[in-house]
This record gives sequence, C-alpha cells and structure tokens, in this order.
Amino acid sequence: MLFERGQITTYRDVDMARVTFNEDLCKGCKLCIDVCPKKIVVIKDDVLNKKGYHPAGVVEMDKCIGCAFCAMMCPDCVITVEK
Amino acid sequence: MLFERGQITTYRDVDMARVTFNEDLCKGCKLCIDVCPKKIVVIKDDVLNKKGYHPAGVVEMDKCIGCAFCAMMCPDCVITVEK
Amino acid sequence: MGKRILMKGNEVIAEAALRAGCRHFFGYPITPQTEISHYMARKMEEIGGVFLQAESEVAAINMVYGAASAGVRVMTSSSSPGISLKQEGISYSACAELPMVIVDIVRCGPGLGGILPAQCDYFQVVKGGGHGDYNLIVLAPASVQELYELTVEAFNLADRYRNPVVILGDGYLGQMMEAVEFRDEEPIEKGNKDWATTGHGGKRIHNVTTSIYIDPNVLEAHNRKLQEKYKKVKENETRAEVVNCDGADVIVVAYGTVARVVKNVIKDAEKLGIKVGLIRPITLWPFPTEVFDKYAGVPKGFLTVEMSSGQMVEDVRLALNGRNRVEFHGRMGGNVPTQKDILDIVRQMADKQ
Amino acid sequence: MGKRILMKGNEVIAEAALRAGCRHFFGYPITPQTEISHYMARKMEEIGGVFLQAESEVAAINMVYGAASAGVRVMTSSSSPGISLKQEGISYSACAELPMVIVDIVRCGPGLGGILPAQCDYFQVVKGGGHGDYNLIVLAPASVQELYELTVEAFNLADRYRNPVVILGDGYLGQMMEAVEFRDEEPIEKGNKDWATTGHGGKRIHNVTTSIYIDPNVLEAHNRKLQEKYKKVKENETRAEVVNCDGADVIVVAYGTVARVVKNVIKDAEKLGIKVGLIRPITLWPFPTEVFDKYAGVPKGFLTVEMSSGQMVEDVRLALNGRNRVEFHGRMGGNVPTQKDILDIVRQMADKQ
Amino acid sequence: MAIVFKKPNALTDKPFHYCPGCTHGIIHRLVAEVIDELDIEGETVGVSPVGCTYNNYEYFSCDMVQAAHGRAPAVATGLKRALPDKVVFTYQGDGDLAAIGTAEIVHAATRGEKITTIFVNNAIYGMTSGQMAPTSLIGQVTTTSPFGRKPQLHGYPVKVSEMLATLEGAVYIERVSVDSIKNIIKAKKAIKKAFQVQLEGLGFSMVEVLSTCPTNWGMSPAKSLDWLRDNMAEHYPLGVYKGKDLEV
Amino acid sequence: MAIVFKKPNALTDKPFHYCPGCTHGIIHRLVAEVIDELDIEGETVGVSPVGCTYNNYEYFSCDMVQAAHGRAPAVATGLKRALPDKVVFTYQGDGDLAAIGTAEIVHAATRGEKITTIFVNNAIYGMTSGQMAPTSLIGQVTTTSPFGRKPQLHGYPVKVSEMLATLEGAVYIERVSVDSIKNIIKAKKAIKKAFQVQLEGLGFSMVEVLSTCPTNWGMSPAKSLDWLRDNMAEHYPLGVYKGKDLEV
Amino acid sequence: MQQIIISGFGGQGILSMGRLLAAGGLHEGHNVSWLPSYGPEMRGGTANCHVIISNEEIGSPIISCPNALIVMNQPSLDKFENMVEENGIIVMDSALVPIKPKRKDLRSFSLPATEKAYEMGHPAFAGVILLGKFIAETGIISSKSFEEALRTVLSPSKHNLIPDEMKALEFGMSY
Amino acid sequence: MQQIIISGFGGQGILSMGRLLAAGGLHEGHNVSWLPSYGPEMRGGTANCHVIISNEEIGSPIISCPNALIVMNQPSLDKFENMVEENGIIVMDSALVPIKPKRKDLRSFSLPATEKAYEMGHPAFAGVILLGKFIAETGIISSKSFEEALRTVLSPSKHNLIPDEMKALEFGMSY
Ligand SMILES: Cc1ncc(C[n+]2csc(CCOP(=O)(O)OP(=O)(O)O)c2C)c(N)n1
Ligand SMILES: Cc1ncc(C[n+]2csc(CCOP(=O)(O)OP(=O)(O)O)c2C)c(N)n1
Ligand code: SF4
Ligand code: SF4
Ligand code: SF4
Ligand code: SF4
Repeated sequence: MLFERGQITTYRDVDMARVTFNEDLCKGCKLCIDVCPKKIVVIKDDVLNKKGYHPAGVVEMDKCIGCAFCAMMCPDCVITVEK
Repeated sequence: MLFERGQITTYRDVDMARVTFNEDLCKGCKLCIDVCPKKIVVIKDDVLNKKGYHPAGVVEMDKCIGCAFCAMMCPDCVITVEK
Repeated sequence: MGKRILMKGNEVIAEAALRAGCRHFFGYPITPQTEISHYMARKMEEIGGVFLQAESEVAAINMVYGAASAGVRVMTSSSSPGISLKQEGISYSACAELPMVIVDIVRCGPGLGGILPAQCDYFQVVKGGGHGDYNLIVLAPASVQELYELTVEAFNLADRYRNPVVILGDGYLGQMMEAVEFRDEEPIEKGNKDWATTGHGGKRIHNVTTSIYIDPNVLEAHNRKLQEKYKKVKENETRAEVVNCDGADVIVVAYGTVARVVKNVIKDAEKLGIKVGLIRPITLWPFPTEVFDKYAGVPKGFLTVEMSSGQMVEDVRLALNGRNRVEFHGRMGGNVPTQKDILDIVRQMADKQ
Repeated sequence: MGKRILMKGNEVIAEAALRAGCRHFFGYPITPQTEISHYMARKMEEIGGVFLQAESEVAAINMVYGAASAGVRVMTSSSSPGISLKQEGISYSACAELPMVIVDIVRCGPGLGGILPAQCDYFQVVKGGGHGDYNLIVLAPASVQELYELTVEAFNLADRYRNPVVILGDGYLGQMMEAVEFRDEEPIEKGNKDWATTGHGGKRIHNVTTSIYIDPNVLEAHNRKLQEKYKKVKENETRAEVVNCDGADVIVVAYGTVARVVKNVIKDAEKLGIKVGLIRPITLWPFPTEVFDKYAGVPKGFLTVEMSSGQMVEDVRLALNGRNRVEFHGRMGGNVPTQKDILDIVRQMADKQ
Repeated sequence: MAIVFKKPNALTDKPFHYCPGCTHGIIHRLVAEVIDELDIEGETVGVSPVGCTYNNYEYFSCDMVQAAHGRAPAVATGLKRALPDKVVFTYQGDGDLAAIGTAEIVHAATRGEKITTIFVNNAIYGMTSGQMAPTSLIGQVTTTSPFGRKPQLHGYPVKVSEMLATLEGAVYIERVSVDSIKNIIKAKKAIKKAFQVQLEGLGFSMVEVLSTCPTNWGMSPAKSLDWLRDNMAEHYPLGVYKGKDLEV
Repeated sequence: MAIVFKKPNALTDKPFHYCPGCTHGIIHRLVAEVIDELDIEGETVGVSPVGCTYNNYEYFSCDMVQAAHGRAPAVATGLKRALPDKVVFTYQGDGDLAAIGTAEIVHAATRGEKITTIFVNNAIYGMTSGQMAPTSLIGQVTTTSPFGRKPQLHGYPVKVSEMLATLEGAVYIERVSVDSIKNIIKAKKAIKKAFQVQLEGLGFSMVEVLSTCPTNWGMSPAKSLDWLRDNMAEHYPLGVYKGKDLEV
Repeated sequence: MQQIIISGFGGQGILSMGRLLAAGGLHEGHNVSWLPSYGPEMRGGTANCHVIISNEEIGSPIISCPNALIVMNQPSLDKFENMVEENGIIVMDSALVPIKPKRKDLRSFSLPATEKAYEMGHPAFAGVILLGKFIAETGIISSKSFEEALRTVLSPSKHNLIPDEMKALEFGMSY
Repeated sequence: MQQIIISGFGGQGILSMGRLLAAGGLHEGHNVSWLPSYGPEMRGGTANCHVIISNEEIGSPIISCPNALIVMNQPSLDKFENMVEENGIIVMDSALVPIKPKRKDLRSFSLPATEKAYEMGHPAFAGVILLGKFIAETGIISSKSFEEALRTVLSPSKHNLIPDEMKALEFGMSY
C-alpha cells in the first residue's frame, strides 16, 4: 500500500503535555502548523486518511508546551490537548 | 341653493400683484392661510366646490405683496401668482 | 352559544384566531385585510400575546416559520401580491411540516391590480404558487359566521396534519359585516409538538426544523411521506356544501362570495321553472371530487362561476373527467358575477338539448 | 452554421441570449444555474453589456422590470426557491406586458430541498405561482442544442407578444454538456417598442408602465385584453415533438430530461414488440392540446412521466378529458425516472386488456 | 405683470387625489419645478412607489414606471442601466423605502447607482390607513400601535439618512422638511442638488423629506405641520448627511 | 493531566463538511465554547442560514432551525417572540446577511430584537462557487466579477457593522477576526459578550467575524489568513462599533 | 327584505349610516349584511355601502336591485337611480342633490338634511336625518332599535351625542 | 455506444476527465454527452460524471447501465460495480481502490496511476493515466483526438503541460 490509513494518534510526554490528533477528521489544511510556537506540527505525507487527506501530526513531542494553539486554530476540532 | 359652486377666481390689484385660485382644485386645507404674511387668505364658507370642499380665496386684495407664499405652501397647485 | 354580534369579516378572523389559542401574529399591512392586523394589534397587547408588524411579507412568513418551529399557534395574513412574496416561505413551511394559518383576502390582479374582491389566486394557493411538490389545506368560507368557524378549524387542521392551512377569502368577505355567533368554548385540539425547537433543556437530543435533504433518496422519502399525508387529508377532510342538487337541471359550482350570488340565482331560476343546484367547495384543496361523482349525470351540465378567468374550473373538469359538459363564467377586475348574468347562462343551458 | 462545440447547457443559454441581442442581465446566484451568471459576467463586461448581480431574486426581477420598461432585451435566471421570490415581480411584469426572458433551472423541493434536477415547479411556472390571472409562455427544451434555439426564440416571443417567457429546464439540462451548433446570424424580430419609457424627449406625451387599474371596469378590460392575447398565443405558438405515435400501443408524455429517458425506452420497448409513442410538449404553456386530440384513441392509453408528484399530468388529463386512461409515474427528490421503471409500466399497460 | 408662480410644466393637469393638506403635493411640485429648471423633463424617467403616491405617474409629465412595493430602487437600477444617459428618480414613502424596500435602497446606495431618490418620511403608512411605519416615533399611536409605539415591543424608528450615509456609494444625502416656506425653499435646493449629482454621474443621491399625513395622524393640516416641527424634526434632524462639501 | 482543550459539548460528533482550512469551523467552535461556558445549550435555539453552513444544525447540539436564504433574523424573531426566555442566535454568511437578507437584519436590529447574530464575512459567496458578495473588496476577482470588482460597475463593499451601528435597537456590535490566536481569543470574548447582552435582555447584538474561503479565494488556507489580515481587515477595521462601554 | 344602497362623498359618514341600519336590523332579530365600497378612492372620492335586512338567509351581500337608495351627492343619484326596483324609495339631501330623479315609478324624498344639521351644530348629523326619513317611510326598524344601534356602533366616548342624534332622527322621521 | 461513468473524490479532477473524453469523442465526429454530479457535496465528497459517446442520437444522458467504469476511490467501485454491463470494463487506481471488483464477467484493470503521477511530479495526472488505459482497451478515441481534447478543454495557460499529459496518457495506454 502506498499510504497508511488515518487513525487517532496520541502524542504523549509524561511531564509536559499530551496532544491527540483524530486523524480521520483532519483535512491537511496546515493551519495548526504555522501557529505552533515550537514548530513541531507537520503533515504526515505517508498517511492518507479516510477522506483522502494527508493528516497533520506532531514530531519531537517532548518540545510540546501544551499551549493548545494548534487546537485553537484547527477548523475541524481534530486536536485534543491535555496538560 | 345653500352653497355657491367653486370657480376660477382671480384677485387683481393693478399696481401690486394678482393671485388666481382654481377653486375646484382646492381642498380647504388652510395651509395657505397661515403662511400669508398679510393674513388676507380666507376660507369661503359660502362656496362649495366640485369636490365638496369650501375653497380658499383672498380678501382685501390690495394688501397682497405677491410673495407667493400661499402658492408655495399649497399642496394642490391651486394658486397662480402674477406680479 | 352567545348572542349574535355584527362584525366585520376581517375582525372575525382575528377574533376566531384568538379564540383558537393563537397568541402570535406576524403580518404586513395590505388592503383589503388590514383590519385583521388592527384588531390583533389591540387585542394582543391587551392579553399579552404577540402582534408584530414585520418589515415585509417575506419577513412575516419567516417569522411565522420561526414561531411555528417553537410550537406555538401562529397566524399571518395578507392579500394577493403579499401572498406572492410569501411563496418561498410557504414552500419551506410545507416542507418542514410546520402548522400555521395563512389568511389570503384576495384582491384583483395581476400586478398591483386593484383592491376589489377577486378569486384569481386560486392557482397560486391551491396548486402551489411556490416551488416543489407540496399542498396546502385551503378553506374557502362564504359568510362571516363561516370565517369564524373555519378559522378555528384551520388551527386544528394545521396542528393535526402539521401543515400550513390557508383561509382563502375575497375582499368582500373581509370587508362585509354580518352577524356572528361565537361559541362559549372552542374545540381546540392541540397536536403533539415534541418536534418543536424550544430548547432541549438537556432532556432530549436536539430537535431540528429543516427543509433541506441533500441525499435524493432521503428527500424522495420525505416527499413520499408528504404525499401520504396529503392522501390522508384528502380522505378525511374534504368538504363541500351541496344545495338543491338532487334532481337539478343544472349545477353551478362556485365558492366564497360568488356562491352566495348563486344562492340568489337558485331562487330566481326556480321562478322560471329551472332547478339549479349549487356545489360549493369548502375545501378547495383537497377538492371535493366525490361530490361530483354523485352528480356527474346532471341533465344539463355544470356551470362554474368564478371571479377569475377560469381557475377552479380546471379542478371541476378534472373531477368530472369528461363525464359532463362544464361551462364557465367569470368576471375580473373586481367585478362580481351578477345574478342576472348567471341566470341568463343557466337558462341557456337549460334550454339546450 | 458553424461547427459543433461542446458546451454546458447553462452556458449555452447565456450565449444564446447574447446572440439574440440581450445586453442586460440581472440575476442572483443559485445552484444549478450559476454558470449562466458566470458566463454573462465575463461576456457582458467584454462587450460592454450590463451584467448585474442583484442583492436578491426579488431585486433581480424588479431590475428586469425596469430594464424591460426601457425597451431593451433583458433576461434573468434562477432556480426554484429563487423563482418563488420572483413571483410578485413576475405577476407585475405580466400585467404591465413587459417582454423579458426568465430562466428557471429547476431543482428538487419543496423548501430548500436539494439541488438535483426536478420538474416540480410546473404548477408554479405554468399555472401561475404569482397572484392574479396571467399566463407566461413556457418553453421546455430537452437538449443543449434546443436550449440554444429556444432561448433565441424566447426573446422573439417575448417581444412579439409583450409577455414574459420562461425557459423551464432542470438541473441536468443546465449542467450537462453536449455539442451545440450556432447559426451565423440569429433571426431577431424586435417588436415595436414605442410604449417604452425611455424619456419622451419632448416628442410625445409621457409613456407609463403600470400594473394598477383602480377602476374595476378598466382593470377588467385590461384583463380581457390579456386573455385575448393569450388566446392568440395558444393559436399560434403551441409546439410539441411527436415521436413514434402513429400506430403506437402506448403514448408516453414527458418533457425535458425525462423525455430523453423515454426515447431510450422506445428502443427498449421495440425489442419487446411494444410500440411506444412519445408526446413531448415543447410549449408547456400553451399546452399542446391538439396533439392529444389526434392520438386520443391510442389503444393502451397514456402514461405521463415526470420528476414530480404529478403536475403536468393534470394538463394531460384536461387535454384528453376522459377520452382515454392516463397513468402517471413520478420520481422526486432529484431522482430521475429510470428507463427500466418506465419500461415496466409500459409493459404492464400493453399487457392489460 | 409676469407670472411669479404657477404649476410647473413637469406636472400634468390632473388634480392630485391626496387628502386635504397632505404635503405630498408640495413635494411633487418641488420635484417638478426642479425638472423644469434643469430642463430635463424629456430625459427623465420617474419611478412611482406603492403608497398614497402609487399613481403619481399621472401627475408627473415625464415618462414614468410604477414599481412594486419597495422595489423602486431596483426598478430604477434596471432603467438606469438600460438608459445610462437619462435621469432616473424614485419617489418613495417610508413604508415603501424603509420597511419592505430596505434591501433595495441599501444596495442601490452602496452600488452607487446613479439615480436620485425622493424619500417622503411621514412616519406612517398612509395608503393602507395609518399603520406604524419603521419611522413612526416612540409613543406614536397608529392603527397597529394602538397604545403608542413602545421600543420594547415595536423597536426604534429607523433613521434612514444616517444609515445610508455609512455607505460609500451614496454621495449626497440630505434631510429636509416642507413645514414652512423657509424649509420648502431649502427642500427644493436639496432636490435640485440631488438631481445635479446624478447629472454629473457622481453616484447615488437621496433627499429625505419630512412630510405630514393629516388623515392618519388625526390632525388638521396646520396642526400636522406643528407636529412635524415639534416631534419629527427633533428625532430626524434636518441637514446634510453625506456630501456636505460636494460642489455641483 | 487535565484536558486543556477539546471539542466543546455544544458541538455534535459529526465532522464538518467544510473545505480544508475554512475558518467557519473555528467560528462554530467558538460559538459552541461560549454556549458551554454560559451553560445554555438546553435553553438555546440556533438558526442556520443558507450558505456553506446551511446544515450547521447537524453540528450544534442545541435545538436548531434551518432558515430560508437571508431570513434567519426573521425566523429568529419568530422564535424569540414565542420563546422570550430562551436564547436565540443566528449564524449567517455575508451573502445571506448582507445581500438577500439586508431588510431582515436591519429590522431585527432596529427593533432591538433580543437575539444574537454571528455574521461570518468572507467577502464571497462560498456555497454557490465564489460569486461576488456585497462585501467583496474592490478589485477582488470572483466568478461574477471576473475582471475584479469595480466600483463603477459593481458598487462598493458594504460595511455592515458600521451600518447597523446607526440603529438604536442594536446595543452591541463588534467586528473580530479569526486569523490568529490573539484574534481568536478576542473573537470568543466578543461572541460571549453578545450572548450575555441577550441574556440580560438588552437588545440586538451582533459579532461580525472576518473569515476565509480558501476554495473560492483560490488560495491555500495559510495564504488566505494573510489575505484576510492584509486586505479584508484593512477595509473592515476590527473593533467595537456599538456598545463600547457596555458592561455585562 | 330591504336592500338599501347608501351613497355619497367619502367623509360624509356613509359607511356609518349603513352600519347603523344593519345594527338596528340585527337588534330587531333580522338577518343583516353590510358591504362597504372600500379602497384608496375613499380619499375624497365616492363612498357607498350595501345593506340588506331580511328574515331569510341572506344570499349575496351585493345588491344589484336595491329597493331603497339614500344619496348624499349628485353623482350617486346618477349612478344608482336606474338600478332601483319599481316602487322603490329614494331619500336624498336637497342641498347636495339639486337635480331630482327622473324616474316616476319611485317614491322619492328630498330633505334639507345638511342645512338642518348645520343648524343643529353637527354637520355630520345630515345622514341620521336622512335615515330618519327612510325609517319612517319603510318602518324597517323602530326608533328604539335605532337608538340601540347608536349605542353599539358609536364608541362610548360619543354616547353623549345620542340624545342629539335621536333628535336629528326624529326631525327626519317627521319631515 | 460507449457509456462511461467516471467516479472518485471531489478534487481529483473527475469531471475534467469526463470532459476530455467527451471532447475527444466530439473531435472524432461522434455525438457526445457529459453529465456531472453536482452540488455542495463536491466539497470533499464524492464526484462522478456520465459520458456517452455514440453515433446515434443520444437519448438520456443519464447512464443506468454503463459499459465502462473508471474509478478513483473505493466507495465509487462499491457503488457502481453492479451497474456495469456484462463484459464491461473497469479501470481503477491501485492505490486508491485496494479492494478489487467481485464480478468476474468484467474486464478490470488496476493501475498504479497515483503513484506514477506523484513520480512524474503532477499528482493530478493520475486521471489521465487511467484514461490512457481506458482508451487503449476500447479504442474509443485516438490519442491524437485526446491531444486535441486537451487543447480545447485546458485553459491556454496550461497548454504547456500538454506534452507531459500526453506522456501520462501513453504510460496508461501501454501499461
Ligand atoms: C407587497 C405589498 N405589500 C403591501 C402592500 C400594501 N401597501 C400599499 S401602500 C403601503 C404602505 C405605504 O406607506 P408609505 O410607503 O409610508 O407611503 P404613504 O402611503 O404614507 O405615502 C402598503 C403596505 C402592497 N401594495 N404590496
Ligand atoms: C432564495 C435563494 N437564493 C439563492 C440561493 C443560493 N445560495 C445558496 S448559498 C448562497 C450564498 C451563500 O453565501 P454566504 O452567505 O456568503 O455564505 P458562505 O457560503 O460564504 O458561507 C446562495 C446565493 C438559495 N438557496 N436560495
Ligand atoms: S488545523 Fe486541523 S485540519 Fe488543519 S491540518 Fe491541522 S489538524 Fe488538520
Ligand atoms: S393651501 Fe391650497 S388646497 Fe389648501 S386651502 Fe389653500 S388653496 Fe386650498
Ligand atoms: S393618507 Fe396621509 S399621506 Fe396619504 S394622501 Fe392622505 S394625508 Fe397624504
Ligand atoms: S466554499 Fe469557502 S466558505 Fe464554503 S466551506 Fe469552502 S472554504 Fe468555507
């Protein structure tokens, strides 16, 4: 298969914050990417979700400060943030 | 007959001004009366025009200064003024 | 029953609505139905109901749509051009199955036309002046007393079938005064309104009022549901007054004010030895087809008389489907067909072989 | 004749209007006819004509009323709910006898409904969705080529009779592409427009465009004049396509996209040994009643197929007036009657005694 | 002796059907005088509203188009777009313009449609027998506010000139009155300017004229003028709302 | 660890059907968050417009009524007059509110109707594929202004907040944007205040939200935010237009 | 069955005259209908109303053959005279209808109603005076019923005028 | 007569694929019709179009029995597979339609079109690749006509892409 399928992906850092992406809701609009002060949100080029989009996700999770900017900017309520 | 019929009544003063009332157009609203600076416009109680109104007319024509206020105020274009 | 009071048709409509429990009225002034608004304006403020003069007929019908969504008994009222402006809202209301009462006191048209009585909005109201497949229940009173009774009934029908109901009158009916006798208490049947959008209060999932169905199969299913409902209305609610039809030579079909003229014609014709029957549809939709089955064989045929160029006559023809001749006589422009003219035509028909 | 070009139905309507000399278009966006506006917006700015997006359908039809008063060829275009909003303006225009072309690319309703094709606005457009006694000339094309030809014709008819003309299409006709072949020059007949309100220039007494006649006799005279005109249109402009009807077992009546499905059914039925005829009304008003006289005796009867709950079928019944059975098959919600379903019904009819 | 005042040429001979003392008549005359003075009768097309003046096409001698209730600005738009070199004006009451026709006037204004609107504000629906208009004053008794207009129930009177002045396409808006000779003279100036704005192709122009409705106000014509001065003009201040410094 | 951000309860589970990056989604969420925070979901009835958000009744979990194009304020009026103790809001696009629905919004405002309007201004008709809206900017290319909006042909963009602020019944009007975290926070505050104004029965409240339409603007979602900031916000200045000093 | 057309200028109280008759008829237990002309022409134009008082069910409220006509201006007489049934009755104001009916098969009465009403200080009473004559000639309702009608038709604030109205009625009745 | 349904997600260029086929057919002198699905569901939903290429007059533009199906996502195959005529042809993208057709009476072809298109640097070319296969299998139009179609359907600003599009077509034709 060329692409992975979308899923609910939780990124966890025990001390800091936890973000969860409901990937099948994501439309790959990238708005979450620009607002992340830590620049750790990226588009997962190798994943294709149910809707046919490449969803966003987080790399270098340990840098996340749980500011929830990504979630506030996301037009599709993809992201849940815990801290 | 109780009332006279309305007609075209011209009031004339050779030196000063001339006002003509097309009495059948008059609705007896009296707006011309108040604006006349000389207070010479009156309602002719003894005349009943085609529409069933008592029309306005002028008394003491010699006092008329031809200011045309009555005509400007008249909503029914009853009055013509010459000077 | 109380005593007989002399009242104007329009005011009786308003009073009847109040008696039927209507506490919300949204309208926009237009002759010849303004007295409804005037009456409502006064009474609603006195009893704490809502009278609101909308900025237009378009707004008025949509306010009605909103109030009906909230489950209250609600009415609007207008006349021909105003009813044209309400067509979109009426189509929405029919689709969303909202109970409401719409009064149309018809004036002569088309265009700005005149303000005298007419029946030229039959097609608009009965066939559907708005877009899409829908039906309104259309009641056509012919007297002030009936304006009262049918207005009360209109609210019951609206609730029973979750459907807009129209009172179709003409300018004379709205303007005339006759004696009316009010009941002490009205037979109010309130439908189940658990579909209403009143705020769910945390007690149920959200209610939605809507008229859009993007999936064609879902919309078609909704369409079929509406058609089923209409069938039920047809079966249960069809009404007509039948006068003098058994053994009649000629049957005249007329509604509203015109039917009253025909009642005079019946007497005149009797003097000439002609028996004239009258079928007066009280529900214009559903149209009382069955009555026509019964009298289809009347010897000298049918005469439809309308204040229009010929609109209801199509439903008469459809009902008879070729089983008898159907003549038409119409007046327009605010003129009412005269006793004499109708009598002349009836006489000619009776004379014919 | 030029070469065949692949074009979308909606765009062909716009192009045809331009070729017919229309330089004024007022509209408001609505699916599925938006391409008309898009095409007009571009072309009018290029050629110095007027494309104006109105603030609403209500405003659009009244802008058309204004421009038509000035004597220019003018068009507007919309779809079902938008046409409902235009009803008052349409009634005014019909009364004031203003030539104009109104395009209705019908979508499924009622209410907001859906945007897929439908024919459920037949009553609204053909019987009169607006108030008063009036008629619109209603043309129902069935192919992209015909959209072109009938649009040009619509402008001529509008001018010839000083009457609004409606092009009634459905969503599929507007959205589909087919080859179209344009004439090098259009047969433009411009009516005499000395009634137009263009400023009298001191050369004549003032012209007035109006639709109000307060005196009932004057209004009735105007009504009768309109009815006379309608009679003339009926006599001269009724059109239908008749396919395979001579010797047919069953005749199907359908217009627009549905008629095309029926053409496929004709072939399918032939294979089963059933001869199916098609009457495709091209003018929905005036309805081609005479054609039905000719074929009233078809052995197995008539089947009317529509994308509606049954609207044109009333006109079919009126045309036949009981002379033959008239069956009905309808789909709603944006669904199109299928070849198979129509074939099944035709087969049943052919089988019946 | 010369004629110093007579019925203008741009009015026909037909007598007005308005009630005694109704200032619609004055306003008609002023419009006609301006048409005469600008010598544009032959180039002008007027649009009649639905309201007491529904048939003023019988009074104005230029070409006239009767419009549906509230739609005069749309009709005028169609006319003007078809006849860009002609002068197009609408004459509308406050029910017509400020209620049912709100969208049409707002959009004609914002489009900068090159038309002129004469907006006659008499704080009531005259034609249909005295219903509350959007412009009726707080406390005003009408057939549909029988206990007086109450803001909580009926909302606040719309100030149309102020509202339209917020729109870029509107280049000249003035509110005037015809309650006195002085104001009549001013009103005529404003109307003339409004037409001149159109003649110069500058954009949308409107004159709001405070007017009386003795019949439905239930007052004598003279009292009505007082009421206009004392109550209406207070809520609807006279003045230029757009284009103060406009030179035409 | 506690949840610091999740989908609000006042939204259902149904995924939005909007285009990628369309800020309608953000605005929906803000409205829902406010409903949650004020704990009024059960007392609220929302009115959906005709536009891309025609079916947001599927997304908001309070009771919802779908209205005809432009008529949401009238529908809301009917609802509120029938349910004076409930909270009623409309959610409308700029085609819906500023074009076809002009009369309804003006009159809801002037009546001081106790409803709250969320007015989403994206300077275009989204749903019907990118036609010019009354709010489209000068020069903006749309499917019906293919060579750019020109004032002489198409008129000027309507500033709705400024216009409605002239009406007495409108007690709170603010224009906000959702182009940045900072502005999203402000937008939410404004929406909350607008609902509070209604809860206190003060009159009509409206929040105009500048929003994007990446699809019909023909830009990426990120670029769209830039365009909003650089072009829209300049023509439509953010800020409070009515009720600056209002305490709720 | 009485079929009465009352006609005159707008503003003369024509419609109220009809209402008074209808209310009186109802008070006597008859069936009644009252149908006004209506419309923008009320403004300074003509006004008329159709009143039917009957013991049978009333068919059409529109009168094509009145058996009584009460007129308060010349155009009204000109318009309706020929419609009146043979032996019908016409009551008119002598000042307002100077040219008398041509038909000889009618009973017609001309009263100086306006003059008398002016004299009484209530020009609006002219109509009541004409009604008085009509009632006296036809006996359609009693003056008691008319008084009752005044009470139901007039707004309470005008009830103080009733004694004077009754005087006007009597003047007409005994003219 | 070829009756082709092309179906996939909105945004994949489904409608343009259909237009290219129709334009090609017209260029070869056939009668053609092209009917799109349309509506708000375009936004991220599914899209399809019906294309008929025929030498006879085209009756209904709506296809109830396609003899060819070109699919670019799984739901489309699921929806339309059963409608296809016996011996019909199905062309699909292997990455987007992982579960293959169940019917054995059809000729079905699965191509790595998306993969190849990505490789070519134009993800949008996937459709053209599928069309290439379809054309090769049916011979309905020539590649010359397809090139002509590109010229009429693409806006002039995109004509520079035509050589690459033709390469994509050839890849599909010869796959
Ligand atoms: C669609 C429609 N609605 C209502 C009416 C009835 N109508 C006629 S005039 C009028 C109001 C006129 O008031 P205004 O505009 O203030 O003018 P005025 O009569 O006071 O001069 C109304 C509501 C109509 N003719 N058409
Ligand atoms: C009466 C009517 N006219 C037109 C339409 C078509 N229509 C649907 S949405 C829309 C415009 C939506 O634009 P906007 O309000 O700006 O909202 P957006 O889609 O941008 O969110 C139009 C014109 C309709 N449904 N009904
Ligand atoms: S903002 Fe939301 S929808 Fe957009 S890419 Fe990020 S997670 Fe996906
Ligand atoms: S102002 Fe005119 S209408 Fe009024 S009383 Fe004087 S002359 Fe007569
Ligand atoms: S009703 Fe009022 S506005 Fe109309 S003509 Fe009479 S006074 Fe003038
Ligand atoms: S078309 Fe525009 S407004 Fe509509 S959902 Fe897409 S981006 Fe949003």
